[in-house]
This record gives sequence, C-alpha cells and structure tokens, in this order.
Amino acid sequence: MRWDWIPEYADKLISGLWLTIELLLVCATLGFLLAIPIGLVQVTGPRPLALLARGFCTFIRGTPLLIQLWLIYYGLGSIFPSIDGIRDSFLWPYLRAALPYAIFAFTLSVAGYTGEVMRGAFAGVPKGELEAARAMGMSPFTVLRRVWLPRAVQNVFPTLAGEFVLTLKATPLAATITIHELFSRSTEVRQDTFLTYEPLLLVAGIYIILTGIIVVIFRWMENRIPKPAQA
Amino acid sequence: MSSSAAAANTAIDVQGLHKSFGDLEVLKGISMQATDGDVISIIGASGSGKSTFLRCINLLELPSAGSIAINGEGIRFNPPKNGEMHPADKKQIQRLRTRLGMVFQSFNLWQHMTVLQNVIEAPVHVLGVPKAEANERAEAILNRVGLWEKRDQYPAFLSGGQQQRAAIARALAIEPQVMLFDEPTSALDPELVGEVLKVIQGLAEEGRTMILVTHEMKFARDVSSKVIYLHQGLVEEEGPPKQVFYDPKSERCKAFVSSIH
Amino acid sequence: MSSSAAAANTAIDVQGLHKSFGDLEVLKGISMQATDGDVISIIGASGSGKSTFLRCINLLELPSAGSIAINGEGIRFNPPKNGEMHPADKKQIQRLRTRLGMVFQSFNLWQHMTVLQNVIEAPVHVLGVPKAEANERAEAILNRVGLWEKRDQYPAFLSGGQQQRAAIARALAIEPQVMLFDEPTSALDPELVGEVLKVIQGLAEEGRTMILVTHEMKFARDVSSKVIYLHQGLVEEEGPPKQVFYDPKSERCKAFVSSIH
Amino acid sequence: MFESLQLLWIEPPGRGLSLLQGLLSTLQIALGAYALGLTIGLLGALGKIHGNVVLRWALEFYTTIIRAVPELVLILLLYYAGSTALNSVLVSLGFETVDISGLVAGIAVLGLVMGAYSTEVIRAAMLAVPKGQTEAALAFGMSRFQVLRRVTIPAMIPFALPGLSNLWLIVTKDTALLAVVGFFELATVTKAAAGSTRNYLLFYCAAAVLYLCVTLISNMVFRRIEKHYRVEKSADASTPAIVGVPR
Amino acid sequence: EIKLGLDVAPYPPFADQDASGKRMGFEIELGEAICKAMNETCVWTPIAWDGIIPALQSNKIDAIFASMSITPKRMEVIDFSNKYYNTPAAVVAAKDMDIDGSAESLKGKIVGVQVSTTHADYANKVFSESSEVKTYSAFDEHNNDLIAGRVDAVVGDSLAFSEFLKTEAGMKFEIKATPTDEAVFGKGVGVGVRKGDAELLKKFNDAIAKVRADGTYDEIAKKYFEFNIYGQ
Ligand SMILES: Nc1ncnc2c1ncn2[C@@H]1O[C@H](COP(=O)(O)OP(=O)(O)OP(=O)(O)O)[C@@H](O)[C@H]1O
Ligand SMILES: Nc1ncnc2c1ncn2[C@@H]1O[C@H](COP(=O)(O)OP(=O)(O)OP(=O)(O)O)[C@@H](O)[C@H]1O
Ligand SMILES: [Mg+2]
Ligand SMILES: [Mg+2]
Repeated sequence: MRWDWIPEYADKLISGLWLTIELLLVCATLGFLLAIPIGLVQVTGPRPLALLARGFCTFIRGTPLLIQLWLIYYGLGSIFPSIDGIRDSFLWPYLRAALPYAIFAFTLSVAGYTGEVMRGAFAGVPKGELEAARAMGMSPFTVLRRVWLPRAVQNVFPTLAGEFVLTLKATPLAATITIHELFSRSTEVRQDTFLTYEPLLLVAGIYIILTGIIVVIFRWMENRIPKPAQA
Repeated sequence: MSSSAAAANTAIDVQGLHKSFGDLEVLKGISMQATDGDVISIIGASGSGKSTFLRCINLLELPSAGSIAINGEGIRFNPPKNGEMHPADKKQIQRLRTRLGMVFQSFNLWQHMTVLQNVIEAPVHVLGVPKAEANERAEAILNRVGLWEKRDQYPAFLSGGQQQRAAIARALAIEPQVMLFDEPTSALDPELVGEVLKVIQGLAEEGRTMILVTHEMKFARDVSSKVIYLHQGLVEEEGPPKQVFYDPKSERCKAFVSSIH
Repeated sequence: MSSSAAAANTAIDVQGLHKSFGDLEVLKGISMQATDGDVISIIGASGSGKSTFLRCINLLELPSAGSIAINGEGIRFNPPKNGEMHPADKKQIQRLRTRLGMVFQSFNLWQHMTVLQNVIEAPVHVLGVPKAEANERAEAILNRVGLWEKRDQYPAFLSGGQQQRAAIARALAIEPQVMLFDEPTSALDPELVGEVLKVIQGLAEEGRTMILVTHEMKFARDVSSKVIYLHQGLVEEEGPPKQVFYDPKSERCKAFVSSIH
Repeated sequence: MFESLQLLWIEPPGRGLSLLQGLLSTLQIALGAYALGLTIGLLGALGKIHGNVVLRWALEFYTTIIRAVPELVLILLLYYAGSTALNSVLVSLGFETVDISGLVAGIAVLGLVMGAYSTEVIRAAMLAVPKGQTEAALAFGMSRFQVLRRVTIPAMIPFALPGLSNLWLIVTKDTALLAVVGFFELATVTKAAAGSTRNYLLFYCAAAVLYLCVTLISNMVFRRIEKHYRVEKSADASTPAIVGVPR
Repeated sequence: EIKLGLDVAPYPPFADQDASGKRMGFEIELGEAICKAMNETCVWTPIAWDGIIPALQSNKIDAIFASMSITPKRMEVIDFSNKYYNTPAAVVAAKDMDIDGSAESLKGKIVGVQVSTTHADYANKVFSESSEVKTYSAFDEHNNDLIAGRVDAVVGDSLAFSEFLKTEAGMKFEIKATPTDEAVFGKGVGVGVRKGDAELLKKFNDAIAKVRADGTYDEIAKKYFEFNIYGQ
C-alpha cells in the first residue's frame, strides 16, 4: 500500500469532494421537493396530473441515468447553440457550462425515484388520521403540511436515506459530462499513478463517511418519534 | 325536504339523508334537527349506520342524497355523481368543520405527535390561536380529562381509555359549537364515564349542541334532550328519552331498550 | 411466591407479577388464581394496568418479576435483563399460547384478510385443522355473533361493533381453554352485549376459564365467579362479585363501584 | 434517418440481435442479484429488528458499508482482490486455483449491494406494520416463522413495494457496471454498437426504449402485487385500517 | 494459450466489432498475426479500460493489446514491448479561429481532451496555466462539444481526427498543429505485460520484429491506412 501520492493530489480531491457534496445536497433537496407533489397527485389525483406524474416516474426510473444525462447535456446542449444570438446573450456562460445540466438531470432523477417512494408513503398513512385532520377544518394544504406529509415521511425515513445514498453514488456519472467530482478525481489519480486499489480505498472511505452522515441524520429523524418495541 | 325554513338557532338540520356503499344502502333517508344546546343521542344496533350518519354530517362520508345545514347555512352540493354528492364549495366545508368537533370511534389520534401536540394542533394551525395560549388551554383540558401527566407521551404508549380521553380533549380544544361524539366512552371505566358525562353536560349548559352515538343507555337517558333510535338505516323511533326508553311505539325499539333493564 | 403447589385444575396461576415501562411501574405485584370454569372479571380505572396484566399472561408484555403458570405448567424464565424476564423456552410459550384465546382492546384484526380468513387462520395454520372443517366451524361461529353476512368483507369496511365481534369470533375459533378478553363489549350495543354475555356464559359452562377486563359493571356482577379490582397496579379488592360490589372493604373500591349505581 | 434505423434490425448489418442478447444477460444477472438481494434483505431486516446487539451492529455495519461504497469499487475489490486472495489461500492449502466467472461474481456483488438496500426497505416496512397485527398472531400461538409468513410479510408488502420496485429497476441498470469484469450486457453492447457505428443517439435511444419496456412490464407486475395486498385502500374513507392503536 | 486484453469500447479502425459480433480492425488483425508468429493461440478478452491494468495484475489476462501508449508512468507498474504503431497528436479548432497550437494562442479558451490519455497529459502540461482544460470520457464527446461551441479547441489523435474532419459537421474545423513531446506522448503503442514477465515480453518483441520483417505488418496496415502507421 502506498499513500504518498495524497499530498500531491489533495487539492484536486478536495475540490472533487466539494463538488460531490454540492451536487448531492442541491439535487437531493430539489428532487425531494419535487417528489412530494409527484407522489401526492398519484394518490389523490386529479387523474390527468396523476397520469403525468406516473409517466414521469416510469420514464425516469425506466431509463438509465447515464442516458438521461447524456440526452440532457448533449441533446439540449446541441439545441441551444443553434438558437440565433444565444452565444452573445448573458445566458451563454451558463448554458455553456456543464453543472446546470448535471443538476437538472440529477434533480429529475431523484424526483422520479423518490416520487415513487412518496406515493407509497402517502398511501400508507391511516385514513382515520387524515379524516381527523379534515374534521378539524384544516385546509387540504394544512392537512398535508401538518399530518399527511410528516406521517408519511416518518414511515419511509430508511428508504429515503437509501435513495439519498444512491444519489450520492450516482454523482460519478457527472464525470461523463466533464464534471470532476470526487470519484472521477480518484480515477484520474489511478490513471496517473497506476495504483490500482489505494485511490479506490480512499474514495470508498470518504463515501462511507458521507453515507454514515446521511444514515445517522435520517436515523435520528426516524427516532425522534418513539415507537413501541416490536414483540 | 328542504331546510330553507330552518330557524336561526337551528344548529344542525339534516333532511332525507341517504348513503350507500356500493350496493349496500346504509342510510335510507334520515332527518334530524338540533337546536342550540340540544343533546341528541343516537342509539341503535351495531351496523345500523350510526357512525356513517355522524360522518356524513361533517362530510367525511359523502351522502348519496339529502340536505345538510349547519347553523342555518345549507351546504351547497353539486349534482350527485356515482352515487355521491360532492360539496360545491370546499372553503365552505372547511369553515363549517371548524364549528364541528368530532371524536372518532377509533380515536384517530395523530401518531406522530404527543398528546399535547395533538390537542393544540387545530387551535394553532386552523384557528390561529397563539401557541402559548393554546398550550395553556390544552393543559387545562387535559387536566380535566385526567391526562395531564401523559401530555408528552405519544399515543402509541397510552392505554385505550387514555387514548379516548386524548381524542375528546382534542375535539374540545377547538371549542366547537357542535360536538359529534362517536361512542366517546366505550373505552372508559364507570368513574371516567361519569366524568365525561359531566363535561358533556357542562358543554350543553354553555349552549353547545351535542350529537352523540352511544351504547351507554343510562348516559343517553340521563343526558340527552332527544334520543334517536336507528334501525337498518332508518329512524325507527325518536323523541325525548322518557318516551323512547319507557314508551316506545316501535316493537323493534321496545326489544332494543328492554335489553338494558 | 412460587406456584409449585398449584393444583392440576388450576388453569392460571399468576404470582407476584411486576411490570415496569421504563421508570413507570405499572404492575406492582399482582397475584391471581383461576380454576377451570372460573370467570374472573378485572375492573379498575383507565390506566390502572388491566390490559398490561392481561398481556403479561400470554407474554405479549414481558414481566419484570413474578411467576406465571398455565394449567399447572410454570413458564420458565431466564433471569431478568433490563427489567424484563425473557422466556427460557420459546416453544413452550408457543404451545401454551394456543391454549389461550385473546380478544384485544383494539381488536387487531389482520387487515389483509377477510373476516372469514381471520377466523380460520389460527385453526388452520396453528392447530392444523383441515381447511374445509375450519371453514364450517368458522361460519357457525360468525353466525352466532351475527357476522355471517360480512364474512367476505375486509376489516376496514366494518363498523366498530362488527370488528369487535370478528375479533371475538377469531378467538373462539381456536377453542381455547382459557379466554382472555380485553373489554370485549366496549363497541357493542346492549343487545349484542347480551349476546356476547350468553356466549361467555356458555363457554364457562363448558368448563372453559375466562379472564375478562371490562367496564361493564353489570356484566362483571352477573357473570363472574370472582371480581378483581385493580388500583394503581395493585389488587385493591378481590372476591365474589357480591362482596366487591356491595360490600367492598377498600374505600377506593367503594368509590369506584358506587359510580355505577 | 431511415438508413440508420436499419442498424437496429435483427440481421446484420443491424445490431438488433446483439442488443437483445445484451438485454437477456442483463435480465439474467438482474434476476439473480435481485433474488439474492431480497433473501439477504429479509433476513437482514429480521436480524435488525429482532437480533441481539452483536447481530444488529454487524448488520448496521454491513448495510452502511455496502451501501456507501460505490458498486464499481466493490466489484473491482471483490472480483480482483477477492479472487486473488481466494486463490492464494487455495494454493497455500494445496488446491487448484479457481476462476471465478464474471457472472457469478457479478451476481454475488450486485446481490450483496441489493441486500443492503432491501434490508433497510424491508425493515422500514416491517416497522410500519401496526404492532397489534403481529401481537394478535403471537397470541394465537403462531411460531415466529408463521407470524412472518402469514402476517408480517403480507401486511408489510404495500409499504415495501415502492422501495423494492425501485431496487429492481436499479439493479437492471447497475448490471452495466459489470463491464469492468468483462461481462456483456445491454449497456456495454449498446456502447459498443454506438461507438463502432458512430450513431450514439440512435443506440442510446434504442437502449432507453428497451429499458423502458422492462420497466413498464415490471411496473405492471409490481402494481398488481401492490393492489393485491393493499386491500384497505380501496375502501374510500371507511373505518380506518388501524383501529385505536396497537396496545 | 495467451489471453489478450482489449477495451470493451470499440476503437475503430483499430479494434471494432461488426454487427454479428465478429472482431475486426487493424489491431485485431495485427494481434492475430503476432500470435501466429509466436506459435501461440490467443483469446481476446474484453475488459473495461478502467479495469484493464488490474485485470493484468490479477492474472485475468496475460497481455494488454489495446492501443496503450508506452509512457514512463505506466512503465512503473507494467512492462511494455517495443511499439507496434505510433500516431501523432493534433490540435483541432474552427477554421476561422486564429490558433497555432501554442499556449499563447489558446489563452482564455477552453480546450477539450479525452480523460486518461496522453493528450490529456499534454493539455494539462501545456495549456492548463492559461486556458481551461475540460476532460471528456470519450473522443466523440469532445468533438460534439466542439461542434456545440462549448469548447474552443480539442487535442487528440490525428488519425482519429482525420475521420471526424471528413464528416459534414467536421468540415468547419481543421488541424491547427501536431505537437510532439516524447516525454508525454511516449514512444508509441506497445503490448503491456506483467512486470517481470520477461519470457512473454521477449516473445512479443520477437514476434513484432518478425511481422515487421516479413511484410505481414505492412500488408495489414495497407488495408487500413494510406500512410506509415508505424512511424519512424
Ligand atoms: N408500551 C408502553 N410504554 C409506556 N407506557 C405504557 C405502555 N403501555 C402502557 N403504558 C402505560 O401503562 C399504564 C397502564 O396501561 P394499561 O393499558 O394496562 O391500562 P388499562 O388499565 O388497560 O387502561 P384502559 O382501561 O384505559 O384500557 C398506562 O398509564 C399507560 O400509559
Ligand atoms: N367504507 C365502507 N364500505 C362498505 N361498507 C361499509 C363501509 N363503512 C361502513 N360500512 C357498512 O355500513 C354499515 C353501517 O356501518 P356503521 O359504521 O355506520 O355502523 P354503526 O352503526 O356505527 O355500528 P357500530 O355500533 O358497530 O359502530 C355496516 O354494515 C358496515 O359494514
Ligand atoms: Mg360505529
Ligand atoms: Mg386497556
């Protein structure tokens, strides 16, 4: 085992790590916010929206993220430049950069997968508790905010944690559209140094720590409401 | 059929209420009027439609036909679709529901909130009562039903009777004009039944209207201003408790009330 | 403390039972003996530990101390750990449990099975009764509790009383030697209460033992051979119903039973 | 455009056949890994809920580590380092070296990964089953195994299915990672065909369509199962599924 | 029997597969000729580029025959045979752009390269000070972004570019320079073998010399290239 390469590559690895964290936080948050309506309309309707949401989930979950990413970056990316004058507009620096496309693609992906989880979660909340809320004169939004959503999320914290970890591990795909997050930085190190395992072990270690943090946070949220022990 | 003539002090006016679940017609045309301060007991065999009737009043169950007015304000319905009448104005329902407190047969406490949080939830988030004030009032109510010590417990850790009392406290906290109780004392011991009775009587004296489904005949007899005996989805007998319990006209009702003595 | 002297016809023998939930000591040393054919009513205020006691008998709640014997067979425990005594032999528990039927305060019907499936589940999958036979017997029992029409319905579609009757039918179906009822009539109307009473009396005459937690004092008075009044986790008063209801020694019990008259 | 569509034809010069073959081996690995994963998940969830402290910590370690480490790293480590280690052990014990096939290694690695995720999904679902449901089963003298088979599993399925169907869809796509150990499946075949014909868009879209078909079919199956088990859902606003609370 | 590792991803015209799955390309034919010259049977074993060196090290394959450039860094972990071909690098940009391939002329521009190639090493060494270097996972991808305008110039293999420049979209671009830097680009492409596997290494070297000498090499090369692919 050789670790003497770490100082040399530390800067690159750290910048990769920040990019990974940034992608994860931004996309997981935005994706989850999107997943709430996507899950909800599938349970409550209206029917056209429900079908739309269902179609969206099916498409996102049904096609590889790599292909989505690729279609969004190269597909959209080749449409924008063909619009006249766009290269001179203030938008061009953003449209030209890769990060917005990555965030867009990952957010949609999280929304698709988590939307499915939330659909199950919303459907699993006992009807009576929702009725109790309605009977108190709560508006549909208040019912959602105070009872339905917290109660639904409560049941699926471990699943949500899993989805977020999956998102973390999907971030390396961003390398295919020139975004060098942690994993691709380590690949660079491997190609450069021809060390087979050490860089892998290092990123594995970092991913374990990040996952540990995610799991602990979600476990903590799960345990905030005590449950009677299972017999 | 219409309740347009309802006086200003008519708290609840239900006319010709029908409700079917698929092929099963549970309510076959029920009418009921409650004036402010009325305590109406609904009795009847298990499965006769008591809970369904109560749940129709605040539209947790959508009726198939009939009219409902709260405080003289008729609920506006769209024409029936698939055997259900949907309310025309959701905001109206929301507003009317804040005037109706409901205690469910199965309690339906919110499992992700402590007892105290359950009780202050509606006052704070529906009525906009400041949290400190709501807390104070909630503690007073919990004290009254003997649950003050359990205020920070989650419902899953409570005994059956404690859950029921929490549900009652939750309904009381919104100080509704009309209380709908679905077997509010089923899980309570006789002492507590007495306590809850007192609470209900107190509320009645304050002028609040009460509709309660109950199997406690003594309770129905002693507290109510009117008793309604439901049988197979129809009002089989109604009147002051004395009449229903001691001089029922219907044979079926006679048999039913005789089982208490 | 030990029950080694229990006679052969002692169906249940509980000695010095303690149970704590964390810091809260709910049962503080309860002893009870039931002979075959005994009907023992347990009464007491809400939260006094009645359900907990019943649940300790079939080890759904692990006691902190004490001994339990079913049919003269003592349950073997490991030494207490974290305030809970774990059974030493899981197989023994399983075997003993098939002799105990239980009706839960909250019914606990299996939501993914129809009423009929709920009733035949244990006979078929625990006792190995052939399905056709179990079906036949189940239909007879459902008929007896007036649920035959609802046999193919899922529990979620039943009224409260119907659910409770389904739970009773489920417990009856395993023809247990000892029945543990936790408020078996709380959701029933007076007529049905009478019916269930008859069922319970019939079972008692067949020699089955019954332990029931109830708030129906009339029921406790008329049916039981012994009444136990629990107060704050202790047996405050026990004896034949006459004594407990009309001549209680304890002041607390006097106050409690006086609330019924 | 039309000419390029010919590239998808079954017969050469179309690449349709190799795409379908790729799809087939994708499904093979995915099914194997998923089955392995579900088995591990069920046992793992039970261990986490009912096991003793040691088992619980061991499982916590397993789920955290396996879920944390990118699959690619796991595959590389297990396949290369693992087989090297295994063989050196075998040699030192005087046995012949074995050649672990990519298929077995792939299924094992992906199965282990799926096992970690499904452990968590199933654990959450089991905990969502009202306690009273299992208590009632225990009270009737059912053995732990019977309780599991007759009550816990059927009752938890509605809660677990969305998560489990996600996992199935993920595993069908994760098979692409097995390219590093020289295994051919849909994604690799697609890349190869796209690269050698320079027709990226066409082949990527074709693969997307194939994946989508798999998804649509699986969705139908999953929804059917869910519908079968989520009985109470069809009762609109009935007496609630959970009466009172498990006591 | 010798297991020859090659990249899963096709790299035409060197290594490719036709629709029926048959391998073809310059490198495949040459490899087979070399095996024949060694009197060995060879089995092509496809491995993803990422796993190809570990595969060699853990005995999954015996040699890498996958257009791998001989560089000093790689030589630290594996041994290389003598080169079997060598193609120059090229800097490509739009025809109307005033670029001569120097760092000065690319100042402030964005340069695309393929990850883990000698071209990437070159770009990082020469351009990263004054311009932004973007790395792509595939050759075609930086070409796509060149067309889309997301990069201003790309550095890559001249041979691979010659095909791109012939396409309709590639018409607007041209080769601006062909940098040479042996420290980066190495001595060309060789066969990789495990460190210390001198016997196999010698066999490959002898076989390469043999196919060069007896004309087999030129015969194969003629089918694919119009110029001298072996280099000097
Ligand atoms: N799992 C638990 N964790 C903590 N406290 C509990 C738990 N279960 C019950 N308790 C508490 O133990 C006490 C006794 O509960 P139990 O259910 O035995 O009462 P009960 O006599 O059956 O009352 P009721 O008539 O209301 O059903 C109550 O104060 C209750 O809050
Ligand atoms: N959602 C539903 N779908 C189908 N049938 C239902 C539904 N809800 C209730 N029912 C049926 O309607 C009838 C009346 O039910 P309801 O709950 O109103 O009875 P109840 O009078 O309250 O009885 P109890 O005293 O037992 O609570 C019952 O036969 C019940 O099975
Ligand atoms: Mg009811
Ligand atoms: Mg109780």
